[in-house]
Amino acid sequence: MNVEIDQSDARSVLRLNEERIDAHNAGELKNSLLNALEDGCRLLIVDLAAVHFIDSSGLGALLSGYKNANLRQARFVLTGLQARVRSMFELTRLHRVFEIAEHVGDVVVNP
Amino acid sequence: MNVEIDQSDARSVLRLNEERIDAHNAGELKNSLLNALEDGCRLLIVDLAAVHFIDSSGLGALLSGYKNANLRQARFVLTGLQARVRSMFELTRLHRVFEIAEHVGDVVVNP
Amino acid sequence: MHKNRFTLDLRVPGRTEYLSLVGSIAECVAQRLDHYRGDREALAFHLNVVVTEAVGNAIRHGLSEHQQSRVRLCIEVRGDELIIEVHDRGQGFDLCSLSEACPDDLDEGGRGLFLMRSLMDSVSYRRTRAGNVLEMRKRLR
Amino acid sequence: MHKNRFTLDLRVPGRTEYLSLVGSIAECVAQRLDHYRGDREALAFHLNVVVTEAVGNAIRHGLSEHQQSRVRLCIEVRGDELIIEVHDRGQGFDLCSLSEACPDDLDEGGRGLFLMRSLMDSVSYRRTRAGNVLEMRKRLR
Ligand SMILES: Nc1ncnc2c1ncn2[C@@H]1O[C@H](COP(=O)(O)OP(=O)(O)O)[C@@H](O)[C@H]1O
Ligand SMILES: Nc1ncnc2c1ncn2[C@@H]1O[C@H](COP(=O)(O)OP(=O)(O)O)[C@@H](O)[C@H]1O
Repeated sequence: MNVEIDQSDARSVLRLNEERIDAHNAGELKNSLLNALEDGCRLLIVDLAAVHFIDSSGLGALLSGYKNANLRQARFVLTGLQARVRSMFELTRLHRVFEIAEHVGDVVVNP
Repeated sequence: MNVEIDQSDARSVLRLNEERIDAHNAGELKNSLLNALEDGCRLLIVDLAAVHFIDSSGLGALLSGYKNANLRQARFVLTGLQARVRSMFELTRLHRVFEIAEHVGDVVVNP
Repeated sequence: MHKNRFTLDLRVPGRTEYLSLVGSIAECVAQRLDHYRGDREALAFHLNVVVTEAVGNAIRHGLSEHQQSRVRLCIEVRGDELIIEVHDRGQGFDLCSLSEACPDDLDEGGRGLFLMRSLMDSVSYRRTRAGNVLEMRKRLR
Repeated sequence: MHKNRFTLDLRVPGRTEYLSLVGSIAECVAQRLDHYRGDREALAFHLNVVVTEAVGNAIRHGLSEHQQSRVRLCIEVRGDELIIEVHDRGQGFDLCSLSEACPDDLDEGGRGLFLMRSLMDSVSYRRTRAGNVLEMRKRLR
């Protein structure tokens, strides 16, 4: 799994450089998210701008990150959803669960 | 087979509106070419600008048109070859057989 | 592509690295349904999703240790009906006992069949002597 | 996609309307060879060509009237070798008796095998009891 992490005091941005998230790499995504949260960040932004396709196991991996962030009282935000990816959140109603912003720059750090 | 014919006194232009020419539609292409030549045109320009892919049976259909044009002392010119299509002519050395021009407009009508 | 008939019968190893390939093959099929009047891009995406989910399940839940671990995928168009079959050789399961509702917001799993049911007109699962078959149908309008 | 192993086993009806589908499936395979260092676009195009030619021949020359008229295509990667097989059930032919040279300029046919030989490292054709197999190999560098 090709991820890029950009950490600062205020937030970590995890950029997913994969066109496709499915059962083949969802486990790795889950681990990457947990690692990023274990580093103690308060706000984790997961940027999906490169992702064209996500299946239910990819959504499950993101949910696992979201729940882990909640436990640690960290904020978990998704950005850069392409139309097909967004429609997967809508079909499964997970767009109501996640905090979703258009661009990384749109996420206000201390709201 | 989706072809568009634009006829004038000086020349006929047969525009092939198919992305792909293979054994499935090569027979139809051959017939379209023969029909155009039977209409008595002196110069037939076959514009391949829409074609992404051509196989050996497509090349064979064009050769059949070329030979038929020769018999009738008509000129037969190909235009609009995309890179992949051009490479098929080069692999089979047919670029030396056909008269090939870049655009329809490049074909000088009475050379 | 011929108006009313189409069949494709595909076998790939039962490993998740093949999911992207079977998904894109399903997209190829949709792109070639010349006579489909609806949104072909959307259909292609939806077939990618349901095939990925169904083949993913066959790999995760449906592989038997005794058999060569291959998954068989058939895609067929009959008249205006599209039929997708995914064959597995595992223990099988009872589709009717699964709720048709969307799983709870925080459940990590269980959205595969929900998606297949949402995007296709019908989903069924049957056990046969030769193995199990998940069948999904969709009317192409 | 896994570095050194890949297999796909596909059966489609023996009708020319399937050529574009098998060609684009071959392109999909090439696009997914993550470890190929060469020009993947060119490889995809060349696989589209050779698969179209080989399956086209199996349809034109290799269908038997007695058998269900399906064509089987296998694509396999073993180590750094790509192997494509096209199975037919027809009379077969003697590949060795065909000239390897490019056909005469004005011949309308006979360029299929020339293209397969030009774009792949080796092409062979064997008759087995279960039918005939055209095999093409290419080293992936
Ligand atoms: N091919 C199959 N063989 C056996 N069990 C299956 C199969 N497909 C699905 N199931 C069962 O149905 C359940 C729900 O499947 P699904 O909605 O795709 O969610 P998930 O796979 O994420 O659990 C699975 O957890 C599994 O128990
Ligand atoms: N699968 C096959 N079964 C029987 N004969 C074949 C097969 N493939 C090729 N041939 C024979 O080899 C010849 C050369 O094939 P090819 O170079 O592809 O050109 P074409 O198909 O245009 O004649 C064919 O004309 C045919 O006689």
